[in-house]
Amino acid sequence: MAETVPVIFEEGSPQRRGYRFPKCDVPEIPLEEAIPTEHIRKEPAPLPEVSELQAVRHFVRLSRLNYAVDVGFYPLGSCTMKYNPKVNEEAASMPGFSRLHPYQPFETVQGALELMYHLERFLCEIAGLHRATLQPAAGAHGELVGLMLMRAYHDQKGEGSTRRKVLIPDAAHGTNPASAAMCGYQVVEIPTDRRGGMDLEALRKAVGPDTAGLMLTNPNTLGLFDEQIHQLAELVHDAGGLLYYDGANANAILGISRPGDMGFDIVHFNLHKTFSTPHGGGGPGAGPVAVSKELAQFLPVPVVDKTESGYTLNYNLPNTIGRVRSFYGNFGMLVRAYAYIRTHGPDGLRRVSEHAVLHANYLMRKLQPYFDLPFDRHCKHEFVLSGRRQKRNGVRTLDMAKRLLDYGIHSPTVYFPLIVDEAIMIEPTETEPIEALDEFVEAMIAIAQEAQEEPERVKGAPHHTVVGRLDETRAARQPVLRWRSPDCV
Amino acid sequence: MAETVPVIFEEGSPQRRGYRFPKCDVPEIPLEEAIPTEHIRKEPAPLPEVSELQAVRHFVRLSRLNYAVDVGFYPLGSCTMKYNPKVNEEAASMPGFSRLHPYQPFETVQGALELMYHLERFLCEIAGLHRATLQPAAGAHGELVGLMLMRAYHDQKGEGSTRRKVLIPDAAHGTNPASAAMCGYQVVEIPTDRRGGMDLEALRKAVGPDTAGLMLTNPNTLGLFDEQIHQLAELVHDAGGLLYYDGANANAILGISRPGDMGFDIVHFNLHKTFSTPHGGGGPGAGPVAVSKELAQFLPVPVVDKTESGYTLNYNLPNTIGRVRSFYGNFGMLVRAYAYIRTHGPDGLRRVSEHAVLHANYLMRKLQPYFDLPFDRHCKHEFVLSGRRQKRNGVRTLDMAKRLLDYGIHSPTVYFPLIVDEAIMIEPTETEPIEALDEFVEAMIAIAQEAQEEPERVKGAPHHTVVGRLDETRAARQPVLRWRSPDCV
Amino acid sequence: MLSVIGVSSISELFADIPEAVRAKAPLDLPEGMAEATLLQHMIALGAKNQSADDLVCFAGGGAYDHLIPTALKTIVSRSEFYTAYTPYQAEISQGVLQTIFEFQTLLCQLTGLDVANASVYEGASALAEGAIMACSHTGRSRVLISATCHPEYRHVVRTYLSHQGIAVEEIPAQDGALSLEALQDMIGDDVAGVLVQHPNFYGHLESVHRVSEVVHQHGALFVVSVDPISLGVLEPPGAYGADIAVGEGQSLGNTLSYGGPYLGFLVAKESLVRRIPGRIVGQTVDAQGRRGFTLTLQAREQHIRRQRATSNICTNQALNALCATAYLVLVGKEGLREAAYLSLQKAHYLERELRGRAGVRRLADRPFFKEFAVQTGEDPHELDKRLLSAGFFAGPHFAHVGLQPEDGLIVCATEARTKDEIDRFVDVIGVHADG
Amino acid sequence: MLSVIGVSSISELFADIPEAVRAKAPLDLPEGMAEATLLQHMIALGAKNQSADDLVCFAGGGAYDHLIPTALKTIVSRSEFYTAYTPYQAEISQGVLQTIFEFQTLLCQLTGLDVANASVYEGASALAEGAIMACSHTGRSRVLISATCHPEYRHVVRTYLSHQGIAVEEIPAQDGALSLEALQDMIGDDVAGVLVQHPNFYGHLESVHRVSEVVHQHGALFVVSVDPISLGVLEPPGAYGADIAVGEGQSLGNTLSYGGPYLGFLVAKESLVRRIPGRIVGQTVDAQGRRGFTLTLQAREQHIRRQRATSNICTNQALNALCATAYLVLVGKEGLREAAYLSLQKAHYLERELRGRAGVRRLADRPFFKEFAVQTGEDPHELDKRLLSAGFFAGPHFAHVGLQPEDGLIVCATEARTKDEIDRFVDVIGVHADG
Ligand SMILES: Cc1ncc(COP(=O)(O)O)c(C=O)c1O
Ligand SMILES: Cc1ncc(COP(=O)(O)O)c(C=O)c1O
Repeated sequence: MAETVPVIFEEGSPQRRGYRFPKCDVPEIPLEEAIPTEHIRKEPAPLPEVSELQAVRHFVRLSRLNYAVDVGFYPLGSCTMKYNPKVNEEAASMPGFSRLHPYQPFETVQGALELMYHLERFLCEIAGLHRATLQPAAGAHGELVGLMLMRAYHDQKGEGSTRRKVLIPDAAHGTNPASAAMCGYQVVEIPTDRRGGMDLEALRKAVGPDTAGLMLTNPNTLGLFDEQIHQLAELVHDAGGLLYYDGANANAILGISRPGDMGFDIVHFNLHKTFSTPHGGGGPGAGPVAVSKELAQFLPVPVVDKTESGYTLNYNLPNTIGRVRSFYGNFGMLVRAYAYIRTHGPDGLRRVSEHAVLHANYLMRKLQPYFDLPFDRHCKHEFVLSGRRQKRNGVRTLDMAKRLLDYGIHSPTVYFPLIVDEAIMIEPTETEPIEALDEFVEAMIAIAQEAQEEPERVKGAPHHTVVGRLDETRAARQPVLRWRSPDCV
Repeated sequence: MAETVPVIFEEGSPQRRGYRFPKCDVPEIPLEEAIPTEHIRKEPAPLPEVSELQAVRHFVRLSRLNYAVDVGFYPLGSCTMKYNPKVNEEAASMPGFSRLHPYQPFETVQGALELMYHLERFLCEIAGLHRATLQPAAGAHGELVGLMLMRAYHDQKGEGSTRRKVLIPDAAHGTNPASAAMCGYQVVEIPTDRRGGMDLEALRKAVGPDTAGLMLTNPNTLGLFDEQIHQLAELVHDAGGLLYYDGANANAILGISRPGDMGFDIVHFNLHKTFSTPHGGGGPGAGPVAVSKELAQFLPVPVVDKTESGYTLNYNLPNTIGRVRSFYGNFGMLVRAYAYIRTHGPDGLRRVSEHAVLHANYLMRKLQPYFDLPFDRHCKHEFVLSGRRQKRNGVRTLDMAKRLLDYGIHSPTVYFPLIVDEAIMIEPTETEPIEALDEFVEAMIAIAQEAQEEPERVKGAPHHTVVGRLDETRAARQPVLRWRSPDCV
Repeated sequence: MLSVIGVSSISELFADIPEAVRAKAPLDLPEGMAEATLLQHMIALGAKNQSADDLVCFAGGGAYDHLIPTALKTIVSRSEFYTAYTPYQAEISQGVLQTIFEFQTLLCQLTGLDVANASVYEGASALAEGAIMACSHTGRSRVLISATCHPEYRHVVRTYLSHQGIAVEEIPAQDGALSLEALQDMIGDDVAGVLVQHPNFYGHLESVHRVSEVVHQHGALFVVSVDPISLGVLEPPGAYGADIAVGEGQSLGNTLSYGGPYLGFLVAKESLVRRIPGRIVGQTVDAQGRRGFTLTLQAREQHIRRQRATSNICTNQALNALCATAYLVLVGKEGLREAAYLSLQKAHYLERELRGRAGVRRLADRPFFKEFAVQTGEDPHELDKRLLSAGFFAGPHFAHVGLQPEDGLIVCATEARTKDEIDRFVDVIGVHADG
Repeated sequence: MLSVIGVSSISELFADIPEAVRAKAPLDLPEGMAEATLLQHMIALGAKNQSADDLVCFAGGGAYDHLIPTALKTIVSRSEFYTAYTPYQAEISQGVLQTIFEFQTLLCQLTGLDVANASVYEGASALAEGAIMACSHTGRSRVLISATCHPEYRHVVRTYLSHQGIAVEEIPAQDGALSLEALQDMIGDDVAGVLVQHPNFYGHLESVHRVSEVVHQHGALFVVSVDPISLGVLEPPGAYGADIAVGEGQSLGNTLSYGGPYLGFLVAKESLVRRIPGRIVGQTVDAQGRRGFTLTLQAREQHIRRQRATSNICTNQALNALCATAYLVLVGKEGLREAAYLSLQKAHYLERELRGRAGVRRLADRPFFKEFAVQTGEDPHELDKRLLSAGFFAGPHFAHVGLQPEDGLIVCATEARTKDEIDRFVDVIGVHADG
């Protein structure tokens, strides 16, 4: 029943509409009286003209072509595709939260500010740090803010112009170096050692008076906890640098180990990963950043403060890095994350991480016989296999990823981290039942077998999806980035 | 991506749950203290044990196996599968409507009663009648109520025990005779004449002092307006009988012709057809019944009255037929229908019928060359084709219906009305865009062609659905009406 | 389109409607409204109500304020469930069909009986349908109904059955429960069925085991109307020999919605399967042997059997049944027990706290589940006013449902009530108006 | 599972975390809550706010109370959109991919430009990203921004660009609009881009045609930040030669939500396509030639290009972009014009009614769209109190966003405001506090 759907511009006909505005109830003036003619639009934008039925049907049909957590297992490593509890949606959609204008007087938004105030406290407690900004709209945005804070810190110390380098593991997510660059930093890549941790010797060599700081995920992007974290931290701190924690992998450490206790000075969380806010097909997210006491002075404005007369937004931070967005953050996501933390409490959050790690280790051991496992240690919330073995039969990780779609399961993250050949990065999350894990294992084993016995079947995958494997090269070489009326082409 | 889904009892494992109740905050007493042991359940009901994720995923996946108006064209004759405007859902889900207990004091439900009061007025205006009950839960329920009213009327006249027959056209919907039987009436079938109307002569013969009344749809189940309605009404009324209007086809006559003006004494509407309340996979509906002034005294209790001190439920109808359900009706459906009527207003409602009829005639003329059209007249909101021609190639209407599913379109109603051989009953409704109508026409023409050229392909349909044609005989002969644990079988 | 049809205007399509029956004027209805205006209007109308969000609900009597898991909304509002018709085309309706099959199974599990239908309108008509089944199965036409059944249910049963020439007699109550002696006096071999509600309208448990014995001694069927939540702690009808269990399914995840749409359920012993009204879904296979679901045993139904059908029901309460299905799946085995257990504890706490309070006294001192009847000694309107001004309501008043005594009142506490709410309620209702 | 892993307890899996960095105590957080308790808590917290449902919103300044068609919720809340990740696996993500493709097209249609991305965080960072594009495209590192831009946007641009060593200079305002003379004085061949908001923060129209000429004479790029609703009546950026149009998309079907999540949009001329930050969806085919959509031009992005990417953005605001897409599809060609037209009429009615009222005077007498700046002569707090007690709010106050004069205020009326609301608002704000 799932068939491709026409592009909306191929539907509809003149005068049709999906929504009727109320009639004008004020005396009208001619448009030209209000707006100089040069400013008046000559041709209306050629938007679609469809009825409500057509609009709804269009999107409902499109939705049916899409996979999602509510549809099936989503073992996308590094993305923490956990279940998004529906009660959080209920909370966020209450008019008392969803219908607040950002410029309402403070006395009318005390509940919102209270929520933000407490969420900041919760995140600081989880991070083991002092204060936080809730403004960043996503993880990468948080990274940018964190690095700006780092720079402000060095600037204040008069070392801003000499500390120009940020150290980043070779296994890091692409946003880490990209954020560093956006913040004006040079990136120095630090290799990974044979146990999958950071190469301490290499770090020792790299670190110095030009070091602004080190960005790290721990557990790292291999899903492994870097046991040398204390030594790493010491090295960097001793050299006058700061430690930045990319919290994308925080789902492994809730209530188990706090980044602040590991020695990190700056931490971002991805509320859309660890704290279950839905991913929406690519966003919105939220990437709050928590910092040590020393760095709190640099936080972006405004911060939420509690005063005698209630909660308020404080813009008066003389050393602030400034502003990185309008208003106060992706508030709707904050409501959901707050609800999530209140639902779980300390015990629940710890259980989250315990089960996330349990599930990952279970999958790792189940799949180990069939795929190469570059780092054979207990993993944390995720682990990375290599498709090397299958590559010998000409079957690449991409092929297996596509084949998995035929089994009705979303593929793991592939080709990341870059340091693992033909990487397959698997993160099951704590919310999956064992049935889903086992189904995935079965599919993966079947594919490993197919890779050996019927490699062509795997290489031609997917076979059962609404479209076959798409020509990405063509998409990039002859970009068609918008629909155009056939008359115009 | 659409695959069958395990039955929920095949999923889950002990102790899992999808919802957590708050802890008990009152002092507890042992169960045995409250409830005599013989009443205490020994074994908990073996309900599923799944997480919220599993429950949501289960039903989301199941939903993806289902067709619906929001997915595509639904030309199910007699069912008026029009689009259900989403604003009506918004209205019905407001806590001010959805969170009212039926036994709240009247002063706390004035808005609800006001809505019911006005909806009754609106429906009476549309019907051309005097008062209405909003209680019946569906069309058939309305029929039963209507017939009870008929009986009460004759009883009052002292003719209850002699007027034992209800006249019903042979083309009538099955609920008509079934309702008559449930009301203790004998059913007399009246044949259809060659123009598709009621056979006046036959009616003349059938009508008499034992006639309680006549049940009619107009336009009838052939989608044709019975032009002799005045004569029919006169005949029945002259014989002392009453006329009952089955409003399932009211989508053709809104603001165009009123049943009361046609001579009907009792009318039911299907709010889930004409007034756009969603069908929910088989219900809920609502089947309000409007009646003439003379019959109002017999309406079921309570009715909504407007008094000095506000709106109230009036139980004091000495001649009432009694009660046909608990409480006051499918209130949530009433809210939606009210919203629908308020959205459309008199002009909008008339436009509904005009376009419903326009669409049906368009389809009829487009398809006429390819299928037999037993009654070649302008139809109203629907029309009936016959698959006779295709039957000659061994392709039955059922086969074509199933084949249509392969084209991604729901089948029309088939084999109803019974008086048309291999009937195909098509009702497009006013909410469909011409694109959808044309797509349907193309599919039907293609199937007509297939029926000629590749009959086996049609007879083996559907081919592209999640399951193939199901063995209905087996379902009825070896009924499996509930899931049983494999251990028990 | 007009040219395809061969007419020059839409009105030509209506030319066959005789002038005499054509509407002379536009309908006399308020003008249409844009969506935003409608919403404002509906909000204003809704604001004339005070809902169970504004007031704390201690009302029962067949509609209950139980908790509804939020995830249920996600499930039920799926367009494919919401805007589908009856699953006539099984191959593209497996979603709805399988959920109904699961509904039927869940109801069997709850009641301990064998076969359920896909729902009927609501609890009262379910009871009437049960009675009709008993008559058609036994070929008898006398039905006994306990006077302790919900008065509206009794009224509905009388209305339905009187039109079929079935005599309905009430078994009197004694101390808030059915009188076994009276039952024994009244029953005979001409009785088709005995109808009992358990827990009954007053909240009390009935002697269902004894009733069952007596009924079966006379070859009649035992039709019991049950609160599905109660089956989290109470013996299932199958365990005490009921032949047919019916009831109101609203408590299972359906909003209060001022009395509807709710759903009636009907579950029976295997032997009664072909007497069951309404739709039933069965499991079968396709040509390749794949499992699938379809409407079945349709020879019982009106569209096949017409005047000889088991009932006239066609459209039922499918979406409400889906709510019930989703509810039972979400709360699950342990959750249903908890919902029942917590409701029982809350109600009993309420009852204990009310003991010895001046304002109210119980109608009878009997085991009950989550609601009970009290006498308030106060005019119902006055009491309502007092309760409302404190933010509460309870009910039904006996006066509202035509029962005696005039000052009788049902009070109910589900798991949704908190101790604080109960304590405050007790402080209001537990004192005399003039105290 | 433990046995498969070969450990005897979950804690063994954490044995590699050094003692020193292991949490010593449970997190100091409030205990967990059952769903119903959480909901009560959230309701209580929400009740400490007064929302735009409780008060009538006359506020603007980058977030607007426009009407949202109800059908939008049905669309956006589809689980498959709501709970999907970024569409990395195109073949099972055609739903999300096609909606983004449609979003890109709609934005091109609105702005009259060639290529749009899939969204960035919000309006202010979109402007900063536009400025960065201008720099990388021209190889220059000086940016001019009009002082009439939203002060928060200016602040964000400064913050972003200063870290990249780009000089940001403000073009002063004159009478509530950018000073063309100042622009001419400041611009030079070292300027990468000129950033203008139109209508500007004060609601006024800018001389975009003239600005465009001046900017292009110097080989710089013209980056304009626009209100998408305004494009229902105002010339599209493409028509006056803008190279990049950015803006805040909240108005297109997104709830106010106390400032987020919203969406930034960014549309540019074809020639700039490889400088665009973030995700872009393109159309392509599969082996059978069937049309399909996929993320494309990824060589711009961080996961491929790392520190040399056009931006660090990864997660964007996809669901908000879907809201915008659904909004534009629902209101359509005529509807967008109406939304703009009605907003303009309401705002101008408000402005006319305020004329000559003692309480307020406009900051400058310039053409405006749906909001305008006034001076109230009253302390912002006092004014807020008066407005609130009458059930209104407006804003931002200049004081809140760091602007002069202290008593400056933005007032805004969208199509959601009724005449009655406006009249009542005028009667409150239009009088002196002491009058
Ligand atoms: C390890 C890691 N770091 C950073 C990010 C960037 O986070 P966001 O997508 O929220 O910007 C991701 C997201 O996938 C990630 O996996
Ligand atoms: C002509 C006709 N009459 C009566 C009915 C029965 O209505 P309901 O299903 O609401 O009980 C129907 C329903 O399909 C119908 O089409």
